[in-house]
Order: sequence, then structure tokens, then C-alpha cells
Amino acid sequence: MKRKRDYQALDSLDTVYGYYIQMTLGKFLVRRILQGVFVIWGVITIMFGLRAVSPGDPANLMLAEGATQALVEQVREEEGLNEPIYVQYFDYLQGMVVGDFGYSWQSNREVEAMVIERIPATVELAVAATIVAIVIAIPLGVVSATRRNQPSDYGATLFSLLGISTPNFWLGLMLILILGVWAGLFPTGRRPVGFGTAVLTLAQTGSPSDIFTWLKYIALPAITLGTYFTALITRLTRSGMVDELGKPYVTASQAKGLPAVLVRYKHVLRNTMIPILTVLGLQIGTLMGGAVITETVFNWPGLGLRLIDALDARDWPLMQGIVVFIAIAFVSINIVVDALYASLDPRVSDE
Amino acid sequence: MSSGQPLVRVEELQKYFWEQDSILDRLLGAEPVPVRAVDGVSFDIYRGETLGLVGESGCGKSTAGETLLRLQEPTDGHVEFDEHDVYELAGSELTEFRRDAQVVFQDPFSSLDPRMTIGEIVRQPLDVHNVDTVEKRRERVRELLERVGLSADQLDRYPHEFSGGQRQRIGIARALALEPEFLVLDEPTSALDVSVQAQVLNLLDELQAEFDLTYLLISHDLSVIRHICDRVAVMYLGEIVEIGPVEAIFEEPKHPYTEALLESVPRATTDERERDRETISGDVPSPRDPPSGCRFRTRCPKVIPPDDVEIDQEEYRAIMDLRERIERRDISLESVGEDGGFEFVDGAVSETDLPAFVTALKTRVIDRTLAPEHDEVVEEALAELASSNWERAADVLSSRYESVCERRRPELGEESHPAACHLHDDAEESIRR
Amino acid sequence: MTEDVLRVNDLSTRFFTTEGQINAVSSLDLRIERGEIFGIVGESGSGKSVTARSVMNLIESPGEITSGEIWYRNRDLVAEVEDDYPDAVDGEFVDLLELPDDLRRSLRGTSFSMIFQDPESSFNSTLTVGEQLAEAVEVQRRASANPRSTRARTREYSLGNYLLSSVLPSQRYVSEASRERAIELLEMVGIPDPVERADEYPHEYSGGMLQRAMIAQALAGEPDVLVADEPTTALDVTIQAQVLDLLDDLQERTGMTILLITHNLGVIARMCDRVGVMYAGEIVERGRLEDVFDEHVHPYTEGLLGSVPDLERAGDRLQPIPGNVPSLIDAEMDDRCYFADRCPKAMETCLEHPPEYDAGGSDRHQARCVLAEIDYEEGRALPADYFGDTERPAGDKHADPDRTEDDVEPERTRSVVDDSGGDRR
Amino acid sequence: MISERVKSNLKQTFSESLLPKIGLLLLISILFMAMFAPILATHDPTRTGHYTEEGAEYPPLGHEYTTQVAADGEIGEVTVRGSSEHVLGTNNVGQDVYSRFLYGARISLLVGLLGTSMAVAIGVPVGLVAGYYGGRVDDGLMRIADVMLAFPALVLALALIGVFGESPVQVPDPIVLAGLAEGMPESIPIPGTVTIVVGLVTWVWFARVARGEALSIRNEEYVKAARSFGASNWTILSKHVLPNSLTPIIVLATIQVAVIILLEASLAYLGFSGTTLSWGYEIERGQDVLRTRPWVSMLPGIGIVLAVISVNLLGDWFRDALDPNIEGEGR
Repeated sequence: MKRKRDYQALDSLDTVYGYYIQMTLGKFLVRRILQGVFVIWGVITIMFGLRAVSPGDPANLMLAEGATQALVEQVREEEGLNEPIYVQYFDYLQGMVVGDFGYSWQSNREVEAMVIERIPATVELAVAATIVAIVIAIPLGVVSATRRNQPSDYGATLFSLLGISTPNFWLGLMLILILGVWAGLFPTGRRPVGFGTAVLTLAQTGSPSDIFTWLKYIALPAITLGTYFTALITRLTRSGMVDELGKPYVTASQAKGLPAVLVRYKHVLRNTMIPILTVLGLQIGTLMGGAVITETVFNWPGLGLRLIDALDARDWPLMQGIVVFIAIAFVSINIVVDALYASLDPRVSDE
Repeated sequence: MSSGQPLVRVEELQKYFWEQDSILDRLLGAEPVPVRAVDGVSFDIYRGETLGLVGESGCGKSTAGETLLRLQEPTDGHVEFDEHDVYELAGSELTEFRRDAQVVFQDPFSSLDPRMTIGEIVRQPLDVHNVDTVEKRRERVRELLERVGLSADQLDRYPHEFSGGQRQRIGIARALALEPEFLVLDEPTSALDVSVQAQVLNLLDELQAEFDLTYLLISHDLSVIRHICDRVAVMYLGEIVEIGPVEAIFEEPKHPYTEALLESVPRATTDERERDRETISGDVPSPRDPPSGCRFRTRCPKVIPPDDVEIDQEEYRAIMDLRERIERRDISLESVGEDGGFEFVDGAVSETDLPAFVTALKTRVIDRTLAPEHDEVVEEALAELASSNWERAADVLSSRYESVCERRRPELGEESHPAACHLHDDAEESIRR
Repeated sequence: MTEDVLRVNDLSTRFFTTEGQINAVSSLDLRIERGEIFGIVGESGSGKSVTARSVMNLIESPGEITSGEIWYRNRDLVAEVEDDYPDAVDGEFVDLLELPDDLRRSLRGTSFSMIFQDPESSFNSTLTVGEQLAEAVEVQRRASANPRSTRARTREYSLGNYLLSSVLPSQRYVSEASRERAIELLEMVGIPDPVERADEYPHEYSGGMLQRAMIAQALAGEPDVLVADEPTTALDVTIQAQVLDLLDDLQERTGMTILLITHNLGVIARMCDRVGVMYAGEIVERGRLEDVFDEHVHPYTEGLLGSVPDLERAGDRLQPIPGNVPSLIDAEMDDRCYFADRCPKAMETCLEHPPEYDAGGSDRHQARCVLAEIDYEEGRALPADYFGDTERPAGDKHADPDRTEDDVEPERTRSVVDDSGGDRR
Repeated sequence: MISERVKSNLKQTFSESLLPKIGLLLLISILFMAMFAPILATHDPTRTGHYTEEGAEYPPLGHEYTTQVAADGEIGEVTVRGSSEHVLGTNNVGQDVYSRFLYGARISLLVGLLGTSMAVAIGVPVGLVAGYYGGRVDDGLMRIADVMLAFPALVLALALIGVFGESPVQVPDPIVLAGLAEGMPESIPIPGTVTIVVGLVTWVWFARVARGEALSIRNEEYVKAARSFGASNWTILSKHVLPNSLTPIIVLATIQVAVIILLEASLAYLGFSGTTLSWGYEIERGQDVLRTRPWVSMLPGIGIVLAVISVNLLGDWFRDALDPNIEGEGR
């Protein structure tokens, strides 16, 4: 939306002359990356600030209860907790820059390792959910927009309304209960095998059974996480397409006799999806939040579950590590989305 | 009419808009690009007269109007209103200026706040300046509305309940609320239907006489300008190219642009089809990178050839257009000739193909036969293109055909009907000879 | 030369909105001859754009063509449809409103095509101009590949074809030949360097260039009738002159028929052979250009011409038409001359809806005004306040279907700065 | 402040479609439930220990289930029937599900409304100022907004609650104090931090929308006209920019109430709410006994869905009637 409005201002200025300052994609990316670096710095700083004001002595959290005062003092010294706050901040920032996220207070392992080992599960879940969402939502939205006020539109509208109104943790539980427990269609326990292992098995033994197991286990979490996005994209597609169908170029395309299929898909749907792309980029945050919940419900061994553990234990380094990782993922995905946007919409030059 | 001390005096007014100017751009070392909306404009407006500012979209006329009212901060230049520098005003003097100078906008849909009743809209200036008592203000609003031809009972209605013409009247009533001396009318009728436009123009005429107003009328519509203005300034690409009494501008236009503008308007008479029209080709260049010298030279049918070149005017125009395209690299060499064109090896056509290439290219870019001596030069330039030497090609043409119009920016003289054109600059002429 | 190509009889187009039924076009008759330029002039809300769209079959909900016939002369079409739709055929004419929708749609681009007011929004901003032109060419190519087969014409490119085209280039709608033809078309309308320009996007064109491209697109199918809806309204006057020259030139070369819709009397005078003046959904006066401009009978025509400030002479006071354009809402339309409430010469006879009378001048001059038959009599004039407050609320923007075409952005100049928002000293 | 046209559009959309009617009806019922919860409730929602004689939880009325109970040192199977005493059964600590369902509506709606007000109070001024002044001010404020966007709302909320604690605020219940409902708790706990935190993590959407509006309104001619007769920036912001940007803000606010209800439920589900009366918390509690006593989780979930649907329907109604293009903002 922000983008759209800014262009309006630019548009009227530029179409008068038919000239446009067109930034090369490279320059555009450099800008976005610089902005991204600023955002990540902001996230790191806020997390550091939160930790600094959070109550409780970290040294106490790190040690078992009843540790001696001397030991506490020693840990404080080692961790640099006696330094002035700005020194701590710069140390911390320095660590982040070189990829040193510190050690978990709880398990004393390297935070990077603890984050990295959990990434695949979360990515598998997020990708599966996104695929579910896109495959269902776009056709649904198109049908809804092109057959307005017909039964299929009402069906899609109702579905999307339910989808955006259902809390996903409850949906997950109900799926477990109905499809897992009562119907017995899907397993409900912790998954025995990850995608990587399953593919490895397939490669080594030629047996796809692990893949099937993996699919069975990921089905419910993916539906749980994907429902909200399916509903959202359906709504976006519908309203975007309805808007787009009212534009003069659609009338002009009809007037030149272009087949309806081409008007609808080659022109309208394409133009509808371009701005939706940006909205979806911003939804990555919601997706990550949803993943935290979904992983908790299904006991899915991903980053979200680890984040909740870290929160419960007030394990700040681990928490920071995960949050910063999420921010980096958010920023990178949005840069990709912007680049995609720029390549799809020839008018893009940055605000 | 145009006698005595001017009420408004605009001197070398400049207004640039900057692009690529965010912190990040600075960080990346991008040079801010100026859009030269208004570029050194000077004129006077005398008490009681109507000065017309005419030009096409993007020529900067609206920006000039807004900047001289200090709705935008100028990049450079001065505006004196009643002998005070508008941009130096502060405090009570500024307040006074805000009362004395008002504006009426073009868009009757955007110029009234949709969430206010028309009573509130017209009263707002009085509220801001705390004029009189609330009771008196209300009375004044009724008077104003009736004066512009609306019924005072409509006070509590919202703008969307009115037609375009009525809204424009409301806008005029608002502008009159503070009893100003000076009104900027920014395209006041261009969003209106022609029958309604006539009503509004008549109203403006009456009001001027009744309240002793001075108008700056900004419009793209030449017939409106002719109808109400005393003097006219013609703008092109941020500059005033000609200024003078309305009769002189319309009957004896000096600047080729003014002539072209007048020629282009279709007349609503039955002999329009037979009229001999001389229209101009091409588009207005970008104000980001305006042409050097005279800004109209890229389209001017009377662009001046160098003294030592004997050339037909139209041939010269064609060569200048070609040069323009070469400078913009706006010719696709790959597609010259039939069927896939010529083969470029390392960016050049082979020696044997050269004559054929030049001939093919020439038929594409020049649609008339040139006198032999010019033909030769053009072919020389086109031959450079065969090896993708764009700069050399441009050089060939510019060294031979460089016009005074591109070397020197023509000045707008001081007399009563000056035109910024080298054709009309006697002083210029003598220097050149 | 003097055969009709289009005969519109009793056409009514209405819009059914919540504020009431709007009679945008009521009982309109129109005859357009092959090879002429017929102009329709009127103010916003007069129904001129709706007329154009009705002919093009581009009326969309909540609008509807409620009655009338649109007879189109085309022998090939007659041969195609006479078996399936005998009712729709009369001699060499086919009544388009009797044909099914898909068949009518197949005439777009090939028999009828249209130029719109705002070239910027009438092109898809994310596809190149060349591609969009090539589409129009392709429509014509495919149609002429099966000139006699209705079925082939209406069997459209399917979703399956489109999906396949992303992997199979052979399934693409637009062929290479069409792309090349698109470039030729660009060259024809005077766009320099068409090869490169074809690969540019609409925003890289100036307004005038884009309008040229739109003309090229409309001509791609070599249509019988070109409908030009305010083709120069969004353009500056020097560019307008170029575009009008171009249209004139192309018309002379191809001999096509043009239906030109505009509010600008100058454009009408510049282009048209015959003119119809529209007011409140009706043609109130029609005839040859000379009839309407010099011998006009209807007081509205007179008012319209009197409202235009003269470019050649310094101004006297203008003679505007009082009041506003009527709202066209069904409930508010009385059975009288629709112009009577604004007419300076309204008489008692005007309280009855007038038919079209023959008027002086050429034999084709007609006016929907009693003054064509009788002279104005002071004594029978209606009292000045007969219709009450002449300033009654006018066509509200909601109640005015024409508005979107006619006056959202009429002739306004968008200056560089008004909208740039980029003021950062 | 709300113009005639807005009213007539609202009416028209309302009369044309069934959905806004359902939404309004639903919302009114839920509001009614929430307001008069102490009167409608049959039991003190916090009182535990409502078990059957066998010591098992009641199923909803009309249902029965078989469970194992320990009696006299032996484990035996009994079939438990629902009772009219506990129409929707009891949960796994023996609290009346129906009464808790009513009280849960209070928490959801209160947090939804207060949190949204909080977000509006921060986001709208920031957005209006950024959009109206533009330039460096805009640059700075929007970069801050970018940082906020990079935090998943839920994660930031969790972190903030982790730092500041849950700090529930006990709010006295006027209905009970007025003596209209005997035996009900005299005050209910509002999750204090959660209310503030959901505002803190969602203001950025309001800022974006308000900025966009201000950006276009500042170029409207009526704003220029106001400047030409000397209106101050403050006058223009309050008299023109704010009123004219209200429409999309109202629509967004409606949508945000729904989003925040879901967010609060999620936080409560994860155990970060500060009150046990929340629907989300109840679902979490029922998770352990999902297989045997599914009603414990099911009913509060239905409560959330209905509440969110009603608000979303209202939002859709406003959006359709007022037509701002903000689909996708803030979800």
C-alpha cells in the first residue's frame, strides 16, 4: 500500500514526459540490502536493550541454584557482565557481525549450532504451508472474483472468513482430534524422520517409505499453518482482482477483441499478483509467529519450539539468536520479494 | 490598466524538485537530480489587471503560482508583494500576506474538504484569522455564498451534494472571504463543462470589477486566456518565452512556440477543416535534463542555422531531429534494412556493406531529400553509426550544424512585448554578425 | 460512399443504481455512413460515452441496453449468421443485439474497435506496448484465418492453451508474425524507431506517443468502424493537433468510418463530416457540420457554441447556459423537452416531449425542438421561475454513469509539481 | 465527523448483504455475554472442584463418556453423564466450562479493544506526522517501522512479556459490586502487560496506513488552500488530514481487533497471559485431556472463532462500504 501511493505521486510526474528514472536492479538491490542491514541492527539493538532491562542476574540463571557467591562473581567476570553497558553492547554487536551468537545459558552450547540444527524442520513446515496456501488460494480467489455473487464465490468467501478467524493452535488440536485420533488418518506423535534423512534413505536404499512417513507427519502441521494464509491470499486475490477488473485497460483489451482467458489471466491475474507479492513478503513475520504456535501444538522440532523453550528458561543468548535469525530471514525474503516485484513491474523505482 | 507600481513582482523565480535525495541516496553517493519545474521566471502583475500564465502540462505554470504564494518554498529568486519580499515575511506581516493573496484551484472535487459543510469551508479563513465575532462571520459567509450565486440555505450541505460549477463557486467564495487584493486562479474552469465554464468566467469578471481584484490566471486553454486576460505570459519547460498584452500575443505572436500553440487549437467554426495549420512535431523534453540554450529548439520549426550554412529550413529541422536522436541513441541499428538487417561484427558493419547500410539507414531516419552538400554530411555521420560510433556521429553533425539556439540561452527583453527568441533579439543579431 | 454502415434504432441504455434508474441513453437513433467521420458532441453526463460503449458492446453491470437495434452492414457476417439467427438478418444488415454475446465479442477488434480517452490507463502497464499491439493483430489474424466459420471465431483460446504456453512456445497466443506487424503499425502511426519502442513499456512513452500506439492498436484489425471516445482530451494542445492530423491522415488513407465522441467543439469542427449534439441521453440536433454550426435551430446547440470563448476575437461577455446538466435519474425526468428548464426560449409547447423535426439547411438536418417548426413567441413563453430553482442539485457523481469517462480528468493539466510530493529542498 | 455519505454507504452495504447482519448480530450477542457474564454464569468461573460423585469431570449436557476412576483403591470404569448443573460440562480442574466461556469473552473483547486503542494511539500520530511532513522525518520514522515489521508480532510480544512479566490487573466487576450477581468473583484479572504489548507490536500497521493517507491528503487542493490563507500545520493536521484519513483507519482498527483477539489467545495458549480466564489458556488446559474430554478445548475455541468472525464481518462491511484499499495490511 505504501508503495502504491508513492508511485501515484511519481506516476503523474513521470508519465507527463514519458521518462522514468529507472534504477538498475543492482542499484535497487544495494539500497534494499543497506536498508536490511539497518533493520537487522535495529532488531539486535532492541533485543540487547530488552535483555539489559530484564530483571534477574544472568549469572544466577546460568548457574544451578545454590551456587556460591564466588562462582557467581567468576561467571559475571567471564561473561563480561561487570563491564559498562555500552562495552557489553559493542562486544555483543561485534560478536553478531562475525556470526558469534554466544553460548546458551541453559545448555552451554553454541547458539549458532542450536539455531542451525533446528532450521530445516521449520523451513520444511513453512514451505509446505506456503505451497498448500498458494495452490489452493489463487484458483479459489480467481473463481471468487470472476463469478461474483454466485455459489462458488459464497463458498470461497465463507471458507476464507473461517480461515482468517480460526486460531491455528486450536485448529491444530481439532485436526489432531478429528483426523488423527478419531479418524486415525494421520499420526499425532513427534515425527520420526526429517526430510533430509528421508531423501538420504531414498538415495541410499531406493526406498521411498521414509518420504511417505515424512509426508504423513507434515500434513497436519502444514494444513494448520497454511490455513490462515490460504484464507488471506484468497481474500487478497479476490479483492485485488475485482479492483483490477474495473480498470480501463481491461475494457480496452476487451475492445480489441482479446479472448476472455487472456484478458483474465495474462493481464488481470498477473497484475493482481504483483502487489500481493509485497503483502505476502510482509506476512513472513506472521508466518514465523504461526510456526512457533504450530510447532508447539505438534511438538515439531523446529526453531519455534526452541524459542519457547528458551523463553521459559530465560535463556537470553538463545532467544536473541533465534529472533535475530528470524529477522535476517524476514529481511532476506523481502529483498527477494522486492527484486521479484521490480522485475515484474517495469515501473518500479524505489521510493 | 497596466500602469503604476506592480502589486506583484516576480524576479528570477526558481523551483526545483529533487529526486534521489534520501539519506540512503547520499550514502550511496547518488547525485540528487533536479527537476527544473520553474527555472528563472520574472514578471510583474499590476494592480487591477489580469495576467495570464499559459502553457502545456508540465511547463511549471502551476508551480510558479504556488511558489509565488509561498505554498512551496522557492529554490531561488524573489517575489515582492506590495513591495515586501514574500519569502522574508514573518509574523504579522506574513499573516497579512495570507489575507491579501488567495488561490482558487482547478479541481472542484479535491479543492473542498469532503468532511466539512460548505458553511465551514467558507468560514474557515475567517476562523483562522479570527475576524470579527462568530455571529458576524456567519453573516459574512451567507453574503459570500449569495454573491457567488449560491443560496445561503445550502450552508449545511456537504460539497458532494453540489455540481462541479457550484463547487467552483464555493471555492471562489472561500478565496474572497478575507477580502484579498490578489487571486491566483489555477485552471479555475478546466474541469468544468463548457456551458458551466462560461458561467464561472463571467462571475470572475464581475467580481474583479466589484472588489477591485488583481488576478493571476493560470490556464492551458488559450481561448479562456484570451477572453479574460489583459496581459499574457507564455511558459515552456519552466521558462517564460514570451510576455505581452493579450492583443499583441494573439495577433502578432513573436515566439515560434506561441505561434505553434495558437496554430494548434482547433477552432469551433466550419472553416476549421480548410484552415492552414502549422503544427509542431515531437514531445516536450524532460525538465530533468532540459535542452541547452533555447529550450524550444528541439521542436522549433524556425531553429536558426549557422550563418555560413545555406539550407532549407525544413531540411535543417530534419537534420536537427536526426542529431537529437543520435544523441539520445534512439535508433536501433540492428534492424536497419530488410530481413534481419546487417550483421554487426564487434559493433561494426563490414566495409563492403557500408554504402548499403548508410542508404538504408538514411531512408529510415530522414524522410526528405537533402541538398547534396548536406546529404554528404549526413552520410558521413551515418557511416559513423555503422561502427556504432554514436559520439563521433553526433560530433560530425554538431560541428557542421551547431545552431545559435543551442549555444546561447535567449534572454527575455525588457520592453512591453518581449520574446525569448534569437529571431527577435536584435542585440543578439549584431553580436553574431 | 453513401451507404449506411451502421444503423442504430431506438437504443436505450440504462444504469440500475441504488439511487434509481439512470437513463443514460434514451431512444437514440443514429445512422453512420461508410467512410465518414461522425461526431457526437455533448457535455459530461449527456450519454455520449455510453452510446459509444453500447455500440462496442462494452456496457457492464449495473448498466444494460434495455431496448433498441444496432444494425451493422456486413455481407460476410450475414452469410455466417443467417442460418443460425434468421431473425437477426435483414438484407445486408445484421442486428447485433440479436446475436449471442460470444459472437458479438468476436466482432470486436475486427469490425469495431475503439480508442479511449486516457492512453496511460488503457494500456496494461506491465506488458510491453509491442506485445499489446501484437495481441490485437493476432485477434485479426486468427479471425481472418477462419473468415466464414462462426464456430472457429467464437472458439476461444482456452485456459489450457494459456497454461501450456508457459512451457510450449507453440501454444503462445501471439505469433512472431503478429509481433512484426505490430512494429509496422507503430511505424505507420509515426513512432520513431518502432523496433526499439515496441519493447518498451507504456510508462516509457509520452502521452501523445501512447495515444498514437493506441490508434495503431485499434487499427490492427482493420476495423470497419473506429469508435474514438475523447481521443485527445487527455493531451496537450500541440500534441492534440498531431494526433488529430494523424487520425485525419489515416482515415483518408484507409477510408474507414469513425465515430468520434468529444466535448470539444473545435475537435468536431476540425474532424467531422456530420455531427450529433447530445443532451440528456438524446441527440437534440444533428446534421452536416455546417448545419449544426451555422444553421442551428436548437437553443442548446446555440448555448453550447455561445459558451466557447473565441480565440480569434477578444471577449465580450460570454453567453452561458444557465443551470446544470440534469441528473438523468428516471424519477426526475418529466415528460417534457429535457432542456426546457434551462432554455431561454422555453414555451408552453415544450412541456411535451418533442420529436425530431426536419430543420433548414441540408436535408439531413434535424432538431428535437419545436423551434424547427414554429417561431418563438414571447407570449407563449414559460415564466422564468416555472421550473423553480434552476440551481437544483445536479448530476451527483454517484448518479452519473458517464462521469467516469467524461469528467474524472477532463482536460486538466497535471503540472510537474502538483503531484510530485517530492519537495525536499 | 462521519459524513452523510459514509452513513448512507454503510446502510446500503448493510441492506444488500447478509454477512454484515450476521456479523452485527453475532457481535452484539458476544458483547451481551461478556457484559452480563456474572448474571448469566451459573458458577463462579474460578471455583474448582466441580466433579461428579465418582470424581470425574462432567461432559456437556446430553453427552456421556466412559472413564476410569479410582475408587476404594481399585480402578474401575464408569460412564459419566452430563448434568443440567453444568450444561457444558466441567474442565480438568473441575471448573464450570459454561461460566468460564462467558468470562473468556470478556477477556478477549477487552484486550482486543484496549490493545487496538493503544495501537491507534501510537500508530496514527506517528503515521500522520511522517506522511504530512515527509522528508527526513518520514525517512526516520519509517525506518523504525521497518524494524518493527521484522519482528514477528508474536515473538516480540513473547519477548516483551518475558521481560516485563505478566502483571495482571484486577478490575472490579461493577455488576457484582452492585449486588446483581451473588457468588461471582468481585474482580476479574485483565492481563496488563499483554494489553500494552499487543498495542506495541501492532501500531506499525496503523502508522503505515495513516502515513499513506497523510501523504496523499497533503497534496489535496483543500490542504493547499488552507495553507494559502494561513492555517497552521496543527490546524491542517487536526482539521483536514486526520478527519479525512479516518475511514481507512476505522476499517483497519476493526480488522486489528480481530487480529489482537487471536494474538491474545495465542499468548494465553503459550502460557503468557496472566489470567486463567482467557479462552486461549483454557484450550491449552484441555490439550492434555484432548482425547478423553475434548469439550474442554473445543468450546473456548468456538468462542474465539465466533468472536473473531463477528469482528471480521464488521470489518468487511466497513471496508466494502467505505472502500479503502487496505486488504492485507496488518494481518
